[in-house]
Amino acid sequence: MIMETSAFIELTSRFTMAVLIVSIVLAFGRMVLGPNSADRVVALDLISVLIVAFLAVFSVHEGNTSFLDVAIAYALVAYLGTVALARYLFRSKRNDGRKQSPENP
Amino acid sequence: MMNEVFAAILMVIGSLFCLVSAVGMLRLPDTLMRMHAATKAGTLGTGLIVVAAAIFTNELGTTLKAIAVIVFLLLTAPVAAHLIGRAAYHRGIHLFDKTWIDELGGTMETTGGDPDNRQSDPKKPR
Amino acid sequence: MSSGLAAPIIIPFTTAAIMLLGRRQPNFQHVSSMLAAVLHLATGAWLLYTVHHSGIQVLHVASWSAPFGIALVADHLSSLMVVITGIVYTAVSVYSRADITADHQQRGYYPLLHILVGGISGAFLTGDLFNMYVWFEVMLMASFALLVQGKTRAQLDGGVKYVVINLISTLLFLTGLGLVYGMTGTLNMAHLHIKLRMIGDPGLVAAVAVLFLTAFGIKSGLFPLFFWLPASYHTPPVATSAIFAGLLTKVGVYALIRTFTLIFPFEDNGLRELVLVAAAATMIIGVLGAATRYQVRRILSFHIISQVGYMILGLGLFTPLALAGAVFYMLHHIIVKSNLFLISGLIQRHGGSFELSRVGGLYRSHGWIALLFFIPAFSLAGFPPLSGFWAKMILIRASLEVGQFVLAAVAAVVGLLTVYSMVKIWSEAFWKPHPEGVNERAGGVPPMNAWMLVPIVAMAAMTVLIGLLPGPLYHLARAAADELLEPGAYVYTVIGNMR
Amino acid sequence: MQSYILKTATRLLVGLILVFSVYLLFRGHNAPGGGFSAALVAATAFALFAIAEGPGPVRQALRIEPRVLIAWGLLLAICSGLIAVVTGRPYLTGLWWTPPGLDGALAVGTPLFFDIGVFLVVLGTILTLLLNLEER
Amino acid sequence: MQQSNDSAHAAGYSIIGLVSTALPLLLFAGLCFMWPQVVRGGVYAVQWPWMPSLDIVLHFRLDGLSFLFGLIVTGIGFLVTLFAASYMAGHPHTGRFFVYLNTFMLAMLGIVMADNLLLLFVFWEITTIFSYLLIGFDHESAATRDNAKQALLVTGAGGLSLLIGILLIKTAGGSLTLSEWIASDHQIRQHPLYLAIFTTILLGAMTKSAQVPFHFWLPNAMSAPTPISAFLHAATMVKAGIYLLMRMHPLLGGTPEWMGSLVVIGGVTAIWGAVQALSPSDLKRMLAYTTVMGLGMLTMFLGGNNTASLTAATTFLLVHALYKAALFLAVGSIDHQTGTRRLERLGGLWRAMPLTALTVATATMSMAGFPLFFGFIGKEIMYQGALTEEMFPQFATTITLLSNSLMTAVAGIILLGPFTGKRPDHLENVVDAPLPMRFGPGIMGGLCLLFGLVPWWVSAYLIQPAVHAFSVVEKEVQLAIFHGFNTPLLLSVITLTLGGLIYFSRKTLRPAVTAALDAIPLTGQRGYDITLKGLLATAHAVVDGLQNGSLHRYLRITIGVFAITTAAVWWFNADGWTLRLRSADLPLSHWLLVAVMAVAVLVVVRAQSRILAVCALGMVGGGAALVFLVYGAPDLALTQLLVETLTLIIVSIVLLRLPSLAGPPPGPVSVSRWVDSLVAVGTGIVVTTLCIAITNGTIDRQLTAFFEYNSYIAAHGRNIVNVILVDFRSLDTLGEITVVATAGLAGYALIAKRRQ
Amino acid sequence: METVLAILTGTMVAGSVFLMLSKNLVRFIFGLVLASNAVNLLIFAAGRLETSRPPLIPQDATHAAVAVANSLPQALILTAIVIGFALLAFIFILFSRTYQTLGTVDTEAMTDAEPFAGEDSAKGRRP
Amino acid sequence: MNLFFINTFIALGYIGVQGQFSLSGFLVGFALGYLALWLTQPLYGRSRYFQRAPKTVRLVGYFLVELLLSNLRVLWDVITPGHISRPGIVGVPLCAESEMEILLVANLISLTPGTLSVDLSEDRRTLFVHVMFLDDPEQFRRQIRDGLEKRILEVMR
Ligand code: NA
Ligand code: NA
Repeated sequence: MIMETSAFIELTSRFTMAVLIVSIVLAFGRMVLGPNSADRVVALDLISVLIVAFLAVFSVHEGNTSFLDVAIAYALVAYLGTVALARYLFRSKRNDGRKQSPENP
Repeated sequence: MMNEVFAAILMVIGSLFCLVSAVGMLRLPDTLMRMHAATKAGTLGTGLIVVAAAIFTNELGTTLKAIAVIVFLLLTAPVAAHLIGRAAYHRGIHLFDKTWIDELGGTMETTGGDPDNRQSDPKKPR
Repeated sequence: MSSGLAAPIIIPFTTAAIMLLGRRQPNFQHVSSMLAAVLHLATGAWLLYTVHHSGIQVLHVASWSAPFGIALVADHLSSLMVVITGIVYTAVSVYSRADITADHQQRGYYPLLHILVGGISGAFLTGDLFNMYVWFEVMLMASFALLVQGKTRAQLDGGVKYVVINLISTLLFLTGLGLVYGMTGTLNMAHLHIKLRMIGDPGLVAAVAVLFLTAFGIKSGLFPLFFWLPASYHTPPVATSAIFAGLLTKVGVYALIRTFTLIFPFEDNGLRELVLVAAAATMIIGVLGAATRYQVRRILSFHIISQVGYMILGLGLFTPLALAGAVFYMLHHIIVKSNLFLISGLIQRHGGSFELSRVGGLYRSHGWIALLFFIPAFSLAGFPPLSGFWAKMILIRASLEVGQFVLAAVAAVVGLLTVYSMVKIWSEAFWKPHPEGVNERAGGVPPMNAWMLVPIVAMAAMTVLIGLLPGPLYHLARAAADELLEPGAYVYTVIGNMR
Repeated sequence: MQSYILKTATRLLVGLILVFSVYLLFRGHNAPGGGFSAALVAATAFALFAIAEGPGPVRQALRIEPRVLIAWGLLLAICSGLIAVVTGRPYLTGLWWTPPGLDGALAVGTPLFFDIGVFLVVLGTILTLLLNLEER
Repeated sequence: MQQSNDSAHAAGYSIIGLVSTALPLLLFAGLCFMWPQVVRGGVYAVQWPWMPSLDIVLHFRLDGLSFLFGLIVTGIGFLVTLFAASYMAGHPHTGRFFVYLNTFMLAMLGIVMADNLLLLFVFWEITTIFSYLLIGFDHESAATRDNAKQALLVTGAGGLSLLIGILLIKTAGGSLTLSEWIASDHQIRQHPLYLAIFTTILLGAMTKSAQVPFHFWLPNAMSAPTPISAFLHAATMVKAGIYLLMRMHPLLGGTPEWMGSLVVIGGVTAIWGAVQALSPSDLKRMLAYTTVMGLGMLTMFLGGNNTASLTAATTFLLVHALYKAALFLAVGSIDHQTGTRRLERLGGLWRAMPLTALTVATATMSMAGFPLFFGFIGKEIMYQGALTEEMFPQFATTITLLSNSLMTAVAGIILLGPFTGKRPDHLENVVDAPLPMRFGPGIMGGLCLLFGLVPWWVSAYLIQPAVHAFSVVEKEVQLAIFHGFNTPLLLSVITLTLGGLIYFSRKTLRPAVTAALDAIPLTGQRGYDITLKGLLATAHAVVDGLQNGSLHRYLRITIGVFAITTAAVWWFNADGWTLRLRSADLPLSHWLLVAVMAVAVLVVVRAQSRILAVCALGMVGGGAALVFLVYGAPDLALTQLLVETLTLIIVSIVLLRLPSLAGPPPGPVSVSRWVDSLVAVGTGIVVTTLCIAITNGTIDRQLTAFFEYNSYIAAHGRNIVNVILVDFRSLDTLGEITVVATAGLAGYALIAKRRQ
Repeated sequence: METVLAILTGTMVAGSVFLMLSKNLVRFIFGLVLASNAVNLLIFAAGRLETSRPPLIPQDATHAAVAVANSLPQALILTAIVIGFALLAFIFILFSRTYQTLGTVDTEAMTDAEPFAGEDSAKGRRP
Repeated sequence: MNLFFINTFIALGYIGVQGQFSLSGFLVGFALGYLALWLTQPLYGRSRYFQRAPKTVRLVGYFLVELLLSNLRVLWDVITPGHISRPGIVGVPLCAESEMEILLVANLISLTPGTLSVDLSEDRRTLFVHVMFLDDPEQFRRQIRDGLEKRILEVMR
C-alpha cells in the first residue's frame, strides 16, 4: 500500500532516521569499546532493535507498508541472534581452560 | 492530518528514546547497567516508532503487524537481556564499583575471565 | 524438443534428489547412478548430433526470450563438452562401485557426484553469464563436499586450500559479473558480445576482462593461479579425483574459451599476449612440478596444469586451427587424465601405495595394468598413434603457422618432459621390483575388480580409437573452433537482431 | 544453556514465527518475502526451539528427516518446471490457473510450487546443518 | 641380464618365438615377389585418407629405397626372430617380447614405406616406444631402466624436433608427400625457414641414428637382449635417421649447410665411435661403438651431393647391416652359451663353437674389408665417395681411412679374442648354440661373403634402385670386385696395414684412448646427466618456491596477480583518466551509515577478540541491509538481515570449536605483513576505481524495463524481484537451491556421526 | 551514492584481503564474510542507485508506473547472498572440522596434503 | 479466552461494516463489542473475562507508566554527569508458579524502572534482579511482591 507523504512527515522521518543512525553509531561505539564480550553482544542486540525501528520509520518515510513486513520479520528473528550469542558467551566460559586455549594466556 | 502529526510526534519521541538507550550504552558504567538502557529505552523507543507507523498508515493489517512487533519486542527484549546478563555474570564481569550487594554471587560459582577479551580485567564480582 | 537442452542438467539433479530419498540402498544408488550417467551420455550424444546436423540449439528457459530470460545454448563446443562429461560420468559411476566405501556412500557420495555433473553440464550449456556463475557454484560446492569425504588430515588440509583459493575465484567472478552488468545492463553472453562492443572505453573493458581471466584462470589452474590443484587433487578417493582431474579444470578452460571468443574476443589490448605468456608458463611450471613429485596422483595433478597450458595456448593463438587444437586437446585430455587417475587406483590397490618408493613390480605381476597405464600415459606424453599426439601436433602446428616458434618449442619441450614423468611412474611402479618389506599383504594380492577394469579398459580403448581415427573428432573440434571465431551465428541464434 | 524463562518464551514464539514464515512464503510473489526468506524465518523458529529445548525435541517435532525435506524440495522445484515440458513448452515455463469467478484475484501457478520447493530445500538444509551441529 | 640358466631351455626354443617368425618371413617373401617390378624402377603405392584436413594420408609407397630397407627389416627381422626363439626360451615374458619385436618391425616397415612425412613420423615414434620397451626388457635392474629412459628421452627429443621440422616444411609451403620432392623445384631451400627446418630435422635424424653428441644412448642401449641389439640397434632402427636423411635429400640436400654439417657431424661421429670401440672389454659394447662409427660414416656420405657418395652410403648401409647383425647375434650366442661377453673371460672357443666362429670370421672379414668380402666392396666405394664429397673431401677421406683402420683392428679383436688362444677353465663344457641360434648369424655371415662375390648383382638389384629413389643419378656407379689400381685401392691397402698395426699395439693404445676420452670435459653422456640433474634442480628451485604448502603464499600470489594484472592492463589500454565522483546531496544518515560500516571493517581487521569481530561483522551486514533498504531493495534488506541472524547462530555454535584469535603479542609489524597490506590496499583501490569508472557511465535498463512491464501482466506477480527469481530467471534459482542443498549434504558429510 | 559505495566496497575488499592473508582460518572466515558483503554492494552499486522506491507493482496497477529501483541486480544479489550463505555455512563446518582434526587453524602449520617438498622427493629417490 | 475471540470477531465485523480497515475503527469496534458482551453476559455463563479485562487494562496501564518512568530515570542517569545510582543484585522470592507467570514477572521487572531480571534460581523460586537504585533489598522485595507480581497474578489466575 503506497500513500502520499507530506513534506512534514518527510522531514520528521528524515530526522528520525538520522537520530536512529546516530544511535546505531553510538551503540557501535560501545561494541568497539567493550570491554567485555557481553557489552558487545548487548550493543549488537541494541543495534538490531534500532534497525527494526529504522525499518519502521523508513516505511513511514516511503509511505509503503511493505517495509513493515521486513521490520516484523527482523524483529522476529533478530532476537535469536542475541540468544545464540548469549549462549555462546555462556558456553565459552565453561570451556575455559579445557579444550580451547583462552584468548589471554 | 491528525494522524500524521500524532505519528510524527511519536516517531520523534521514540527516536529520542532510542538515542537515550544508545547514549546509555555508551555512558553507563557496567554491563548490567548498560543493559538497563538497552532493554528499556530501546524497546520503548522502537515500540513508539512502530506505533507511529501504525497510526500513520491507519490500516488494520499494519496495525496488527505493529501490535505483533510490539508484543514481540516486549516478550523478547527482556528474555534476551536475561540471557546476556546471566551469561555475562557467569563469565565474570567487572561490576560497577558502587554495586553494594550481590545475592546471586552466593548461589553460583563463577570462574575464569573472559576468553574473548584480552583487554577485559577478569575481576570477579564480589 | 528444445527442452532436451536442459536434460543434462535435470537428469543428474533429479537422480540426486531421488537418491537422497532412497539413500539406504547402496545397490539402488549405484545402479541408478549408472543409469543416469548413461542417460546423460545419450542426451549429450543426441545434442551433439542435432547441433552437428541442424546448427546451434537454443532453449529459452521458462519461455522468456533471451536476453530477458536465461538461454541454454548448445553449439559444437558445448555439446562436445557435455558428451565428454557424460563419458567420464559413466566411467566414474561404474568405477565407484569398487572405490566408494559404505561410509562415503552414507555421507552422500552419489548425490554429490550427480550434483557435480549437473553443475558441470549447466556451466557448459548456459548462455547466460550469471547463470554460469550459479553452475560454477553448484560445481564448487559439490566438489568441496566430495573432496573432503573421508576427512583424513591430508584431505582436510588440501580441502582447505582448494576451498579458499576457489572462493577467491568465485568472488572475482561475481565482481566481474557486477561490473559487466553495470557497463552493459545485460547478462546474456550473446547480448554481451554486442553490448560490450559499444562501450567506448577499451581500457575499462580490458580491465574487467582481466577479472574473468583471473577468475577462470584460477579454475583452470593457469599459472600463477594453480596452487589449489596440486594441493588437493591427490587427497580424495580415486573416483572423485578422477572426475575432478578430468572435468573441473576443463570447465575453467571452457569458460576462458567462451569468454575470450564470445564476450571479450581478443583485441589489440595485450590480453592475448598475456594469455600466451601464461599458457607457456603454465605448461612449463606444470611439467616441472611433476618432475619434483614422487607420488602417482601428485605427478598426475601437476600434469593437469601443464596440459591446461596447451589448451590455453590454443586459445591464445586464436586461429581456427589453434582453437580446434585446444578443443581436441581438452577432449583427449579429459578421457586420458580421468583414466590415469582411475588407474592410479589400480596401482594403489594392487601395488599397495600411491608412493613411487613404495610400489613396484606391477609389470611382472599385473601386465594388464601395465598395458592399461601405458596407453593413456603415452597418449598424455603425445606419442602417436595415440590421441595425445594429434592434440599436441595440432597445437604445435598452429603455433608455427602464426610464427610463434618459441611457443612451439615450449610445447615440444614440455611434451618431452611429460615423457620424463610418465616414464618415472612406469619405471618405478611397473618395472622396478617391488621394494622389499613394504606393504607386504597378509591376504595376498587382491583380485582384479571388474567394476574398476571396465571403465578403464573402455577409456583406454577410446584413447586408442581417437588415436587411430582422429578425423571425426578433429572435424567436430574444427567445427567448434569455426563457431567460436565467428560468433555471429551464435549471437543471432540466441538473441536474433536484438541490440 | 538451560533457561526456564527462555523455554517459556520460546513456546510462545515458535508458533508465531512459523505462521509468519508461511505468510512470507505465500505473499512473496507480490510483496517482499518468498521461499528463501520464509525458509530462513522458519529455520530461526526451529533454531530457537533447538537452543531452548535441545535438538532431540526438534527432530521429534519435525517428524521428518531434514535431508528428506531437501530431496522433496529439490524434486518439487525440478518437477514444477517439468509440467511445462509435458505440455510442450520450454522447461520451467510458468503455467497459471486462475479460478473462474474470482475476477483474477487469485492465481495459482507453477512458480508458486517452485517457490515452495525453494522453501523446503533451504529449510531442510539449515535444519540439517543446525541439528547436526547441535548434536555434536 | 635375465639369463636363462635352465638346462631344459638351453637347447630348447620358444614356440611363440617360432610362430612369430612367420610374420617377417611372409613379409620378406612378399617383398621378394615385388622385386622384379622395383628393380625396373616401378613403384607400388596405396593410399587411404586418414586426416586429410591435416595433411596426414595413409600413403604407402614401395620404391627402390623402401625396398632395400624393407628387405633388411624383414630379412634380418626373420633371422633375428628365429634366433630369439631360442635365445629367449624360458624367459617369463617371451610372449611380450615377440609382440614388441614384431610390432617394432611393422613400425619400421611403416617408416620406410610411408610416403607422407607425418605418417613416417607416426611410425618413427612407434619405433621409439618399442625401442624403449625392448631396451628395458630386463627391467629388474636399475641401470637397464635408466638406459631405456635415456634412449627414450634422447630419441624422443629428436622426435619432437623432427615433428617441428615436418610442420615447418608445411608452414613453409612444402609438400609432405615424399615422392613429390624429386620432381619439384625445391623452393624450401630458399625459404627463410630453411635453416630451421634443416636443423630440426637433422636433430631428429642425429638422435635416432646416434650421431655425436647424441650417440651415448646407443652403447647404453646394449642392456637390451642381444637379438634386440642386433635388430634395432644395429640393423634397423638406428638406420631410420639415415633413411630420413636419404629421403630428405631431394628436398633439403645439396645446400652448403646440409653438406657441411653432415660431413662434419658424420665424420666426428665415425671417428669417435671407432676410437671408442677399442676400449671396452664387453663385446656388445664394442660392437655398439662400431655401430656408432658406421652410422657416422653413413651420415658423412649423405653429406655428398653426387651419386658416388650416395651410392657409398647406400652400399655401406647394407654392408653394415649384414655384418653387424651377424656379429651381434654371434656375440649373443657366445653370451648365451658361456654366460659372459667380457673379452678377458673368453678365449679359445673356436673348437667348442665352430659354426659361430665361422660366422664371426666372415662377418669380421667383411667388417675389416678384406678383399672378396662384401666389406671390401663397401670400402672401395666409400673411398670413392669420400674423395668426391663436395665439402671437405680431404677430411672425409682421412676420417674414412682412420675409421676403417680402427674397424680392422676391432674386427681383429672380436674375432681373435674369444676364439683363439687358451680356453679358460670355466669354459670347458661349452658347446655351440642350438640350431635356430646358429642359423641366422650363419646366413648373414654367408651373405657377407656371397655379396662380396657378386657385387654387380647387388649393385643392379639392390643398390642402384635405392639410389635412384632418392637422388637424381647422372652417371651410375657400379660395384665391382676390382675397380683397377686407383686411389681407393691404395687407401684400402693402407687401411689394412694401419689396422694391423693398431691391432698389434692395442695393449698400449687402449689405456691411452681411455685416458684421452676421460680427459674430455663434456661428452654427450655427461651433458645428458647434467641436463637431467639441472632439470630436476631447476624444477625443485622453481616449484618448491611456489608450491610450498603455504596457503598464505598461494593467496598472496593469487590476489596480488589479480590486482597487478588488472591495474596494468587498464593502465596500458586507458585513454585518459576521468573518474567522476558522484556523491551529491547525500543525506547525513547515509553518510553516517557508510562511515560506521567503514569503521566496522577496520574493527574487524584489527579485532583481537572473536566476539568483537563477529559483532562488527554483524554491524557491517546490518549496514549493508540498510543500504539495500534505502535504495529500494526491501527483499534484499530482509534476506540480508535474516542471513546475518542465521549466520550468527551458526557462528555461535562453530566459533566455540575454533580457537581464539590470540597470536603473538603485537610487536613490530613484519615486512611480510606490510606486503600483505600493500596487496590488500591495492586490491581495494582496483575494485573501487573499477566500480567508480563503471558507474560513471550509463546503464541500459532494457532488461529491467521488460521485467517491470511483464511481471504482473505475464507472470502474475507484483514483486518484480521475486518474479525474476521464480520465473524470469528461475534456472538461476534452481541452481541456487542446488547449491544450498549441496551445502546441506556437504555439511552433513562432515559433521554427522558415523552410523553402524 | 555509487561513488561512496564504491569507496566503501574498496575498503571492505581491502579489509577482507588483509584478513584472508592473515594465516589464520578464523580470520579468513571474517575476511570472506566481508568480501561477500562487498561484492553484493558492488553489484548493487553497479545496478545504479536512483530511487528508494522498491520494485513492487502497486495493487491497482498492472505495471510500475513511476521509476522504481533496478530489480535485476536485486535478484542477482539475492541469489548471491543465498549462495554465499550456503558457502559460508559449509566453510564454518569445514574449518571447525579441520581444526578438530589438525589441531590448528594456522595455515602455515597445515602441511598434511603437501609435506615439505624435499622430504617428499627424498622418499621417492632410490637409495 | 473464548469471549476475547468473540469480542475480536465483533470488532472485525464492525470494521467490515464500516468498510474502512483502520486502527481506530478496530478500537471502537472492540470497545463496542466489549460493551455488547458485557450486556449479554448471562448468555455466556460464568466467565472471568469481565473480571480480567479491566485488570488487564490496569496492568497494561501500570506497566506503560512504569516503562515510561523507568526510561526517564535511565535518561536522567544517562544525561547527568557522574552516576547517582547505587546498584545491586537482589534475590526476589517468587509467588508465581506457572511458566507464564514467571515469564511475565521476569519480563515486566526487566521492563520497569531500574530493574533487570538477571537469573532464575534452579528451583524457580527466586528471581535475581539487578537494581539500579537500590536502597533497601527487603523493601525492594516487598515492592515487587505487592506491586507488580500481585497485579500479574490477578490477571493470570
Ligand atoms: Na585435468
Ligand atoms: Na580439474
